[in-house]
Formats: sequence, C-alpha cells, structure tokens
Amino acid sequence: MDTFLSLLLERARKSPDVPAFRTKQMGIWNLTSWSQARDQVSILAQALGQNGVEAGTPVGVFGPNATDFYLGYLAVQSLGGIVVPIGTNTFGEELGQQVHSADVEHVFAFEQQHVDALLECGQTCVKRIFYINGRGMENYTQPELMLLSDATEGIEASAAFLEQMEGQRNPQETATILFTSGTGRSERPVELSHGALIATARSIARRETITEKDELLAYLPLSVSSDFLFSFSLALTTGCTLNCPESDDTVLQNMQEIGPSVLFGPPYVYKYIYTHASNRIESARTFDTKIYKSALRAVMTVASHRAAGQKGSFTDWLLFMFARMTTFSPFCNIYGLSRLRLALTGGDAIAPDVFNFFRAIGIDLRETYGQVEGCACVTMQSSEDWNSDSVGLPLDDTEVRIENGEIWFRGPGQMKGIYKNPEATADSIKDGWVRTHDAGHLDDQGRLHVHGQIARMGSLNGGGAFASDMLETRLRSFEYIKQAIVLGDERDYPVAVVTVDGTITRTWADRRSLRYTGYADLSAHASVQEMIREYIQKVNEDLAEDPETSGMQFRRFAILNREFMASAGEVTPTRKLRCHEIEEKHRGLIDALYSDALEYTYTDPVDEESYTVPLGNV
Amino acid sequence: MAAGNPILQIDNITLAFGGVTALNGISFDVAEGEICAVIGPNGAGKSSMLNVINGVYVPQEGRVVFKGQDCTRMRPRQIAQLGMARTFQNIGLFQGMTVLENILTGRCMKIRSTWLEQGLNIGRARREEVENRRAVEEVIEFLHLQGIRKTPVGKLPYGLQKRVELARALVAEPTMLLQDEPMTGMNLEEKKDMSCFALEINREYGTTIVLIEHDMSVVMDISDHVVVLDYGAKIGDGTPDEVKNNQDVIDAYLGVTH
Amino acid sequence: MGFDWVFFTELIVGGLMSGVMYSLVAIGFVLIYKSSGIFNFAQGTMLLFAALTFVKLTEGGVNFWVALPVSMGTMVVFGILVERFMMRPLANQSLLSLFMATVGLAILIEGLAQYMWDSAIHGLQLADFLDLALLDPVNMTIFVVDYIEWLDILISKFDIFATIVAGTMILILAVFFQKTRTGMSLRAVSDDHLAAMAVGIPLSRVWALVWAVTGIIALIAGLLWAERVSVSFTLVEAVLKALPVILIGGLTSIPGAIVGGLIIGVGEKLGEIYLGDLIGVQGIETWFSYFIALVFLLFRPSGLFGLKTIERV
Amino acid sequence: MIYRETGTFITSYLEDRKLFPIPFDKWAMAVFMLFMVFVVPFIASDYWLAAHLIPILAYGTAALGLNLLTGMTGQLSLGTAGFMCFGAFFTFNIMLRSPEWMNLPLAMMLAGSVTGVIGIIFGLPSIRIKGFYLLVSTLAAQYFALWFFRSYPYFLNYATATVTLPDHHFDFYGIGDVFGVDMASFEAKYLMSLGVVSALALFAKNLMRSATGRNFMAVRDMDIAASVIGIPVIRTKMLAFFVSCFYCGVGGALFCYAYLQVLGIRTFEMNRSFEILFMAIIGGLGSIAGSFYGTVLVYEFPILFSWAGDYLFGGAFDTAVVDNVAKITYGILIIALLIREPGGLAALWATAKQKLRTWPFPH
Repeated sequence: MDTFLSLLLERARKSPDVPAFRTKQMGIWNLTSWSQARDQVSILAQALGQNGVEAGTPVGVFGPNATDFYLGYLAVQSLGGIVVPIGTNTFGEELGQQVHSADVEHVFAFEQQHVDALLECGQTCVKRIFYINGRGMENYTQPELMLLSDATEGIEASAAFLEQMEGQRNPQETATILFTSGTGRSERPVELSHGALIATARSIARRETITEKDELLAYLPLSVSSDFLFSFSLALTTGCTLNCPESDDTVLQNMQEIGPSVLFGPPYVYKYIYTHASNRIESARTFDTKIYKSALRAVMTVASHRAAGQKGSFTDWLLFMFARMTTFSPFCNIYGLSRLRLALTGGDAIAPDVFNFFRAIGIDLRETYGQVEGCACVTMQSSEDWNSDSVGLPLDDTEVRIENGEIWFRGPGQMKGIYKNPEATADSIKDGWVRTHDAGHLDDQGRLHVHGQIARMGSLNGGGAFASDMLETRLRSFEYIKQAIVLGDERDYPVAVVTVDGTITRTWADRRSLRYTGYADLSAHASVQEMIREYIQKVNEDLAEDPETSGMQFRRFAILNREFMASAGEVTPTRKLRCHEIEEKHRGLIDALYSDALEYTYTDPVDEESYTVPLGNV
Repeated sequence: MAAGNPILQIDNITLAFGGVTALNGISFDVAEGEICAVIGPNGAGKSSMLNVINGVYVPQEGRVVFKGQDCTRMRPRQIAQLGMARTFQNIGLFQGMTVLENILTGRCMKIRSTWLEQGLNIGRARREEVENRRAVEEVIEFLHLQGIRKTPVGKLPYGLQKRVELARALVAEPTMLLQDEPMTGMNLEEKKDMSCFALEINREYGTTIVLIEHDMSVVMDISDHVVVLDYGAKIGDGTPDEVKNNQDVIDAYLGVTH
Repeated sequence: MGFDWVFFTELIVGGLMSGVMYSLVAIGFVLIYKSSGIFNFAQGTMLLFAALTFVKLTEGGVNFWVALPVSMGTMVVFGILVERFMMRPLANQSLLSLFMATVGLAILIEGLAQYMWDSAIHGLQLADFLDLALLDPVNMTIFVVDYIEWLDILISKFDIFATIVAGTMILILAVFFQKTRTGMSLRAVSDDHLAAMAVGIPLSRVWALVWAVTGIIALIAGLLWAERVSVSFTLVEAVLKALPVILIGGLTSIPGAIVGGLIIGVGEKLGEIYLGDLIGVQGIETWFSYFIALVFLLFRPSGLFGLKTIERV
Repeated sequence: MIYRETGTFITSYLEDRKLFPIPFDKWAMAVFMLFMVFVVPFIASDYWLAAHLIPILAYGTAALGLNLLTGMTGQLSLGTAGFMCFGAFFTFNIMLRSPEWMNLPLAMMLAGSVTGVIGIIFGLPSIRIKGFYLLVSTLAAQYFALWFFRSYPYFLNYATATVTLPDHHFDFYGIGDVFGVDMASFEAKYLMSLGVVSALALFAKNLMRSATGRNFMAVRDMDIAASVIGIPVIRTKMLAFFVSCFYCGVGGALFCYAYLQVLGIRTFEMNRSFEILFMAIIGGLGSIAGSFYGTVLVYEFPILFSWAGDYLFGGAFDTAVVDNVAKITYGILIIALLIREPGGLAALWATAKQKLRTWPFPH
C-alpha cells in the first residue's frame, strides 16, 4: 500500500529525469522532474516541520494551479499533515467558512491577493501564512506572515529526510480535506485517505492504461475534488506529466501548446468549446460553413449509427473518415485536442448534443459519476458507451446499489468521514455503504443511470412527478442557453430562468442586424425571447411524447439580465448552479413567474442598476 | 504642500502656437513618490503641459527641472534617459508590431549590444534579448497581459491597448511616469483596473506618477496632489480635498463664464 | 572678362519661363495631394497619355479644334474611371498604399498609351497647329518657333506663348478653387475628409472632379512640354523634375507650386551655367534641382507654403 | 490544415525567438535550401541560371535593401538604382585596383559599406524631412550617382559606355583550380550569389527580430512615440540608410558581376529604381521573405506573359503589343493587389497560412 510520499520517492528513484510538473510562468514552461520535485518537497517539508506542521495538522494550500502548490501538497502529506486545498478565487465568507470548518492553522499561499483574502476573511484561527511571492508586501508586518524563501533558507534537500518520513506514513492517514460542492446541502469537509485516492486513481489508470508518457492539464481550482483526483492523484500514481496553465484567461491557449492526452473537464468546458466553435463557424464565409456543416452531418450520422448499435453503409463510413481527416482533425488541432485520447467529464450531467458532438468528431469522451465522498469518481463509461444517458460501470472493487431509488456505493475510494463530525459521518455511511443523495437506477448491463439530486426531485401541486436536473439538462442542450434553473417542486407548473450565451447570441443577433447596447439589452430583446421560446416549445413537445414526463411541460420562462456568477455566490467553482442561493436571490423574479406579469423590474444587487426582465409564456 | 523633495519643478511655463497661448505662466512642483493629477476641462492645456514636461514641445518661457537638471530644451530621448516614461492620449503604440515587440521597445535604453552583434545574433545580443524578455514578462504578469503576447496591437480593444502602452512605459523602469488620460474611453471596470495599476505602480516601485485626466471623479481617490488647469492657466493646486472646495475649480467644471 | 548681363538676364527669363511650365505640372500634383493626400506618381504618364492621344488624333488628320476637346474628354473619362476603380476601393488605406497604387496606375497608363497608340517617339509642332488653327489674321506669325529680341535678349516666342497659356491656366484654376462652390468643397475635403463628409460633401464626386481636372492639366502641360522634349517616355522623366518644385512649395499649396517652379526654373539654369563652370563638370542640372529643393527643405521641412503641422500626441 | 501545432511549447525565451517556431516551416525551409544548393546547380541549364535564378537573387538583394528602408523604417526611397550603381562601380574598382589577395565577396562587402556611408549622406535630410518630401533626397542620390560616374570615367577604367567584367575577378584564391571548377561559370556564380544572398537575408532577419529591428519599426510606426520612449530616432534612421544602402550596393555588384557580366551606367537608370520599388511593394513592405516573392513575380511576370502570349496565340501578336498588354495587366495587378491586400504577397501568404492554421474556422 502506498502513500503519495512513497509514490513520489519511487518515481524519483525509477525515473528521476522524467518531467513531473510543468507550469507556464513568465511566458515559458518551467519543468520540474521527479528528482527535482523530490528535492523541493524535502526542503518544503523540513521548513513546514520547523514551523509546527506535524501529523494530522490541516494545512491550507491557497493558490492557482502551479507546480509549487502540488509540491506543497506533497510536503504537507509527507509530514502526515492534511492538505486543505483552497481555490485561488475564494475569498470572504466562503474562505472563512472553509478555513474554520477544517481547522486550518497553517496556510501555504501564493501572493498578496491571497494573503489579503486570508487576513480579511474574519477568521483568527490561522496562525501562520507562508507566501511565495512577496511583491507588494514590503509593508506587511503581521506576525503570522512568512515569506516562503525565508522559511526555507539554509535548508538543504534531503532525500533521507523524506525516506525517514515515508516510514512513518500510513495509507489510512487522511491525505486531504475537500469540501462538497454545496449545490444543495451546505458545504461539508470530507476526509479522504491516501489509500482511497490512490486506489481510485489506479483503477482509472489501469482501465485506460495511463502511463508516464501522458500529459495532463490542471486548470480547475485546487479546491475542486476532480482536480485532486484527475490532476494530482493521477499524476503521482501513473507518473504522467501535470501541466499548469499560465493564468485563467490562457487555459485554451496553453491547452493547445501542451496538447494534453488525458483531460478531465466539467460539462461547461465541453459546452464552451462546442459553443465557441459553432460561433466561430457562424462568422465564416458561407462556403466554409457549408463544408463544415456537411462534415458535421457525416460524422454525426455514423455516430448515431454506432449509438444505436447499427452498422452504417460503406459510403457513410467513407464520408465519415473524410470529414474527420479534412475538418475535425484540424478542428482538434486548433483546440489542442489532437493528442487527447481520453476525455472525461463529470460532476454534472452533460448535454446530450455536446456529448454526441465530441464523440462524433473523434474525441473519446466519457461520462463519470462521482462525489467528493467517493474521491470524485465512482463509475465511468467505457469507449463503447455511445450514449450520454448512462454513466457507465463502477470502478474496480467498487459496488453500487439502489435503495429506494437512491444511489449508494462502497469501495476502496470511499471517504473516511466528515471531518470532526461523527453525526454527519454516521448519516452518510451506513453499514459501509455511502449515500449519495442522488436518484438513479442500474440497467441490465450493470451501468448506472443518474436521474438527479433527490432533494431536487419532487412533485407538482397537481400531483405529477417533477425532476429539475433532467429538465435543466434538456434546456442546456441548446447552444444559446448557457445556464438554466428550473423550479416546480410543490408549485403549480414548471418554470425556467435561463441565461443566454453572450458570444454566440451576439453573433446571432448581429446576423439579423438587431439593435442592442449590451448583454442585458440583448437578453431582453424580443427576438431572443422568441428564439428561446421556440426551443422551449420543442422541449415541451419532446416531454409530451413520454407519459412519464408529459406533466413537466414548461409554462413560463424568463431570461435573466446577466449570467449567474461565481462572484455573486450563484455558481460553484465547477460552474454548477447553486440552486438555493439563486432561489433566495431571485425570489422576486420567481414569484413574478408564478403570476400573470409580463415583465419584472428589479434592482440587481451586483451593479445596483435597475433592469426589466421580460417574462415569457411558452 | 506635498511632502518629499520635489522631483519635478515646473517654473512659469508659457507655450504658444502661433498666436494661440496654450499655457500661460504655469508653475507647480511634483514631489518624489506622489501621484499628481493634472485635471481640467477640454482644451485646458493639459496635454500641452505633458508635452512640455517630456520635451515634445519647447516652451517659449520658463523652465522644467527634473531631478535637479534643467531639461527645458532637452530632446524627449534625453529626458527618457533621465528616467521619465509616458503614455499617450491617443495611444502611441507601434501598430505594426505585436504586444510583445511593443513592450520590448520600452527596453531600448538598456540595449548595449551593437547592430552588428544583433544581426549576427551572437553573444551579448542574444543575452540581452533574453534579459529584456524576462523584464518584459514581469510587466506582462503585473498587468495581466499573458493571453495576448503575440497579438498585433492593432487588433486589441482600446482598453487593452492602453494597458499595453502602460506596460511599455513601465518596462523602462522609470522613476517618473506621465500618463495622458489613461482612463478616457474606458468602461467603469477598466477605469477601476487602471487606477489600481497606478496605485500599485506607485506603491511597489515608488514611481512618481503625473497623470492627466479629464474626469475629476476618477482621479480624486488615487492622487495625493491635484493641479487644475483651465484655459492654459493654473486655477487650483493642492490636495484633492482642497481642490474640490476651490470655487474657481467648481466654476470651471460647471462651465461658469468668467 | 566682365559679367555678361545680357546672358544672365536671358538665363533668368528662360528660367522663369520653364519655371512656369514646371508649375503647371506641379499644380496637377498639388491638386491631388490636397484633396486626397496622395502623391500622384502617375502624373508623368498622364501627361504622356494625354499628349499621345492628342498627337495621334491630329496625326490621323483630325482638326485641332476637334482633337483638343476630344482629348480633354478622354482625360475627364479617365479621371472618373480612376476615382471609381482605384480611389474608392482604396479609400481607407494608408497613404503609402495609395502612393503605390498610383505607381501601378503609372504602369497601367504607360502600357495603355503605348498599346492604343504606339511607342515611337513623336515630334509635336504645336506652333504649326496653332498658326493654322488661329488663322493668325494679321499674319504676324507669332507662333512660329522664332525668337524675339528685346534689349539684346533673345526669347523663344513659343516659350512666351507657353508661359501665357500656363499662367492663364493657373489663374483659372486659382479662381475656380477660391470662388466656386465646387472649389470650396475641394478645399473643405483637403482640410478634413471626415468633417467634409459629415457636412454632406460627396467625397467621391470631388475626387472624380479633381482627377478629371488633373487630367486636363496634364493634357495642356503635356502639349507644352512635348513641344520641347518630344512625346515619349522622356516626358515621364521630365515630370520628375516637377517633384522638387512641389516639394519646395509645399505639397499642399498652389501658390507654393508657382513659386517653387520659378525658383527651380531659375536656379537650375543658373546652377548649370555658373556652378557647372565653377566645378568644371557638365550636366549637373540632372540633380541640381533636387539639391536646391533639399536646401530649402532643410530649412522648411514642409516646404515654403506647406502647412506647418503641430505634432499632437 | 497541414499545420499541427498542438504540443509545441517553449521552455526558454531563446526557443521563442527561433526563426521557424513551427517545425513544419523549419523542415520546409531546410529542404528548400538543400534543394537550392545541391540539386539546382546540377539540374538547371545555363539559361535557367543566367536568365532566371541569378537575376532574381541580385534583384532580391536590392529589393530587400529597399524594404529595410521603406518597409521597415518607413523612409520612402526612389534612389535604389543609384545606390546599386555605387555598389557595382566600387566593387569593380576595388577588384581592379587592389592587390592579389582581394576577392569578390570581400570587395562587395567593402563596396557595400562605402555605399552605406553614401547612403547616410543622402539620408541626412531625413532628420528634418518626412514622408513624401524625402523622395527629393533619394532622387538626388539617383541622379547624382548617374551623373557622377558619367562625369568621372576613371571609375569605368576609361572605357566607353560599358566594361566587360573579367573572369579572373571571380577567382577565389585558386580554389576553383583545386576542385577543377570554373569559378566564372554560371553554376559558380549562382552558388556565390546564393551564398551572399542567404547570408544577407539571415542577417536582415536577425536584425529585424532584435532591438535594432524594433527600433526601425518604431520609427516607421510613430517616430514621436519612439523618441519619447528613448529610441535614438536619428541614429536609427541613419543606420537604416546605411544597412539598406549596403544591401543595395551588394545587390548592384551582384547584378553586374553575376548577372550582366558587364558594368555600365545605363544599367542603373531611374527605371531600375522603380522596378525594385515594385518588387518591394508587391512582395510586401516590411517582410524580408516578401522582397523575394515580389522579385520573383515582378521579374518573371513579363517573361511568363510573353511566353504565354506566344504559346496561346503562336506569335499572332507582335512583341511590342504583348509587352504593352503585359504592362497593362501588371498595372491592374498592382492596383488590385493593393485594394485586396496592401501588405503584398507576403501578407497574402500570411493570410493563406493563417487560413491553413485555423481551418475550418475563418480566424
């Protein structure tokens, strides 16, 4: 059995010069090999040890995706400490809550902005902040601050120190505390052990034969459990290279430079590429557009054949190959997907159109299902799964069962428990099985199908069943709709609040020479309203076909004057909507949707401007 | 009034074009390390003032003393060598070059290698390219320009061009930075960013900043010292609060006829 | 050996006269430069084209009074075509591109002129036509190539005639642009394109007009010049001589073009005779006019009458 | 479409400055150069070498020189042929009047340097004069050069009109005899020209991607801003004149030595200046490779046109007519090119390349 420290030491022994981490800084990619990583970790670990980090100490790691922070993880873990990753854009109350609930006393932070956030978050439990970049902080005198280079001064790299530490480590130790995403329930700190994370990562690596030669891209906030699993844990268990982009704005650019071979992305990433591409092609000359569209048709035809398990004609296949070669191979090159052999998504349901698109153009996209409680991955599709309805089979040694419609699982990847909260732990783990709070069913092949959060399923006042998650996924399938929230539980009829995708809607509007001044104006435009209405009508027709869903047809909808934003607390770091917050914040709008009003005027607290949101009947 | 030694002294400057007097006997001091805003309505002579300070225009009368040296008649390049950098009102970027190349031009005074070495791409020339690139990258990081290094500046939106221009000025490591209407034509968020940058530059590098702004409200928060011009004459000089309560300034801004 | 005053005066007068001719060519440049900021490189070939058209018509037996308006008409059509197919599509491009376009135009016209007519060198005895055409009533034969003598100074009659024609043309143009509505709109355009468009001046019409007028000037200048240097490619190079003229005067100034022409005309003659003697080499007139222009420009970088621009940054 | 850029990333600043950042380009260039050096001399006939490749190389050098001045630094010049004239005459005189150890490439460099100094003299007015006004100065250089060599026959070794360049000028320390190669053969001349041109082009490329090149472009784009940020504007302009005239001078020397084999004043008439200006413009101002694209097009266009005329109409038209039609087509081509793409062939190529890179997307 291994710990992350033993994995590091093994890598450094076996392949000392193989690149371990690569971070783009100051315009160039800086490489860290496994032996360099070991040396730096040993220095960091000694420094942290001298400053009071010991076994069981939670240490906050607060910064962007960069080599330094992943090395920080390892340093903390080698001392037996618990890593508490904090996303670089976390601040204020949220930061305070995380620091507080995980008892963070030591923080490993990046620069001024992070230190400021920590000092201002209103928590006094933090005793020591190590920061890497001292720019602009000459005048900071707080005693808890310490420049990292001061802490490590005079310390020599020592593999022996790490080897000594290795002997004291135990796979059952807590490696990290990650927070549940909090879309429904409140955020809870989940303890995950070295053993659980490594077992999960190994299980994925074995299935997909991920090796040293693979390239990963780490771009999700550190606090996201998928980043911990699919970036950090996967890199250490397989020895592949972990690449960190230069900044948030350059992820796509850096992705093209690196060309990752394995990539995990929440559905929004794929939706973004999909929308971005269709927007770009919209502005092309008609000739190019035509070629592109017929190529897309060709690949989609074959993909749908495969999904249905049919064998297509030879001509179809020929066209398919031709389209892939001439159109989608360059397409992948542009988006840095050329070398991508395994694309993973999870954390939320992906829109079927987006899924089908990527499968059709030759990206081996798989849906996964996971929870923080299960190290972010419990089940995973195989490359034969051409439909997005199932989330595939459980990982090795993992079992899934359905009890009263709720999904439960158990296996090596399950959590140790909720940090310092035995009641919550007891509620979540019963007889060794972990509850998910999600509804679903298993099909005859043992594949899991997820219906959505139980808390968000309910019934309409008329008595019909109601499932918001499913309805939202259907709305989001439309490329012009960026976000959607559907309400209806214990109400008379389902309503939707959607936001439109600014970029593509603008292109759409410009083609029709619509006049508008900005996003808010555009979203309230009658033509946009009409376009969205038509789509929702189509969704309603589809819903009507199935007797189970025919009661869930939309009656009313609204297009919000802005997107739901993380800075307003409406969206999680992986851009899932926080339904409760949104319901609270936009109560007035929702009430108006359940009245006869045709518009709703309110003052948006974000910019304190007044907006009128038109309300549409479907 | 302002603490610190005056780094720049403007002494009785008069500038005329043909028969038009653009500046009429203007005097004021800028203290080392402060942010000094020169404000005034359109046509008040603000830009002319800046052009006199860094040697683009030569005034008919008066003296400009920078770091104790009389630089009234110096060429812009000589003044730049004394450690003064500036940005322009209508964006003085080199439109035929990329962002990176534009910022690199800001390092021109640090170049020691000759053109022959550069043409042969040997020794010192190569080393300097790398050194200068590193300096440029620091500024790129500071101003968040990572995503657009290789973009031709002409293709950038206005706000970003202004930021690139600021980067080009900063990379020369100036002791004094002149900014000509850095926030004109920007939206609220960009204006906020721009004032943050000014404050950070001032705080971190100790750079003295003289900035011109048409819009009073934006600069009041960030400047230590405000000079108000109107019709080529100085009508106010002091801390933002003093200036805000100055009757002449209020009149000028409200358009009261004299 | 004393100073030969007669010879000197002759030189001055001759210089002034060729200066007037330079001015006429120069005005063509200035008109286009003023209205669109383009340095019209095709001016020389336009001269050639216009002169060739006229020569071929008359050689074909067409009467002078028919050939002249037909040639003029050709140049007007030409101006309109240039506006439609060159100026308009290039409207928003850099001045350098526009300049290059005129270089392309020069090649095009050169090819066209030689294709439509031929590339042989033609003599042009304008005086003959004029004598015939005007049917000199008192038989004074004023237009026959001849010299008049006045105070011992010999002056070519044709030069006098050319000077008068050129001078008249210049006067007409001056009046046209100062007094007429069209002329004023041209001046408005030259001051500020955008502002002119904003007040509703049709830019394309002004441009077409300017090119047409330039074409007519080119015809007249071409005829007068051709008398001296024959109708051939040399005409194109002769026009490069007008370059220092406009640069001395300032690219934007019609009076500048006149004064510049006179300065170059006189300076060139004086330089050739006296400076050439001084340094003992012949043929310096090929570059001497440029030298004069340089000296002027060094002191006044925008020419004598050019607008002094205040660089606003 | 053919570009595969995914997975090319840089790990140092030097790597980012590479001449060919895209591997495909690097290999294409390598193959092209190997072909030009090792294959062309063996397969190309004397006609191809003497009437196509060598003149293109010579013209290309001059066009590159002009491009450095006009395209990179924004100083308009019509004196190119004049500077070529200086270069050619000085090379001849150095070869003629210097001891045994002198060789042609060295003589060309020396002559180029002298031409560069003359260039600086004629460039001095650019300190004060801007834009089209500068044409005067360069035209003066053009006419002065012609007049000068006409007036002082010493430089033509007192020959009338032209002098045939002797074969022994091509000798390179007897190296030809050692390898049994005739150094005055077209193959040798071609290889020498190719070597000189490649070296000069590389030098120009290096210069343009370093501080000096950026200074050039800064002066071109906005000289006030350039002086405000501390660029020595005057020195930069003078340097541009020097480098440009150096290239033009070497181009002139190649033109006479490698191409024409005779030296005469009439070679460098005003028309030549225009021709080279077209090359630079059509190729694309501000692009080094563009100078050569433009040269190929401008040089080959009339040849191709008359060949096509012959081929299609079998000599039904007289050559003068074909010539004139060629001119008309050519003029239209220039105007059309400027309307469509003011950046010339280089920009067209860049657009096409961009298109290949971003296909199926428009940008």
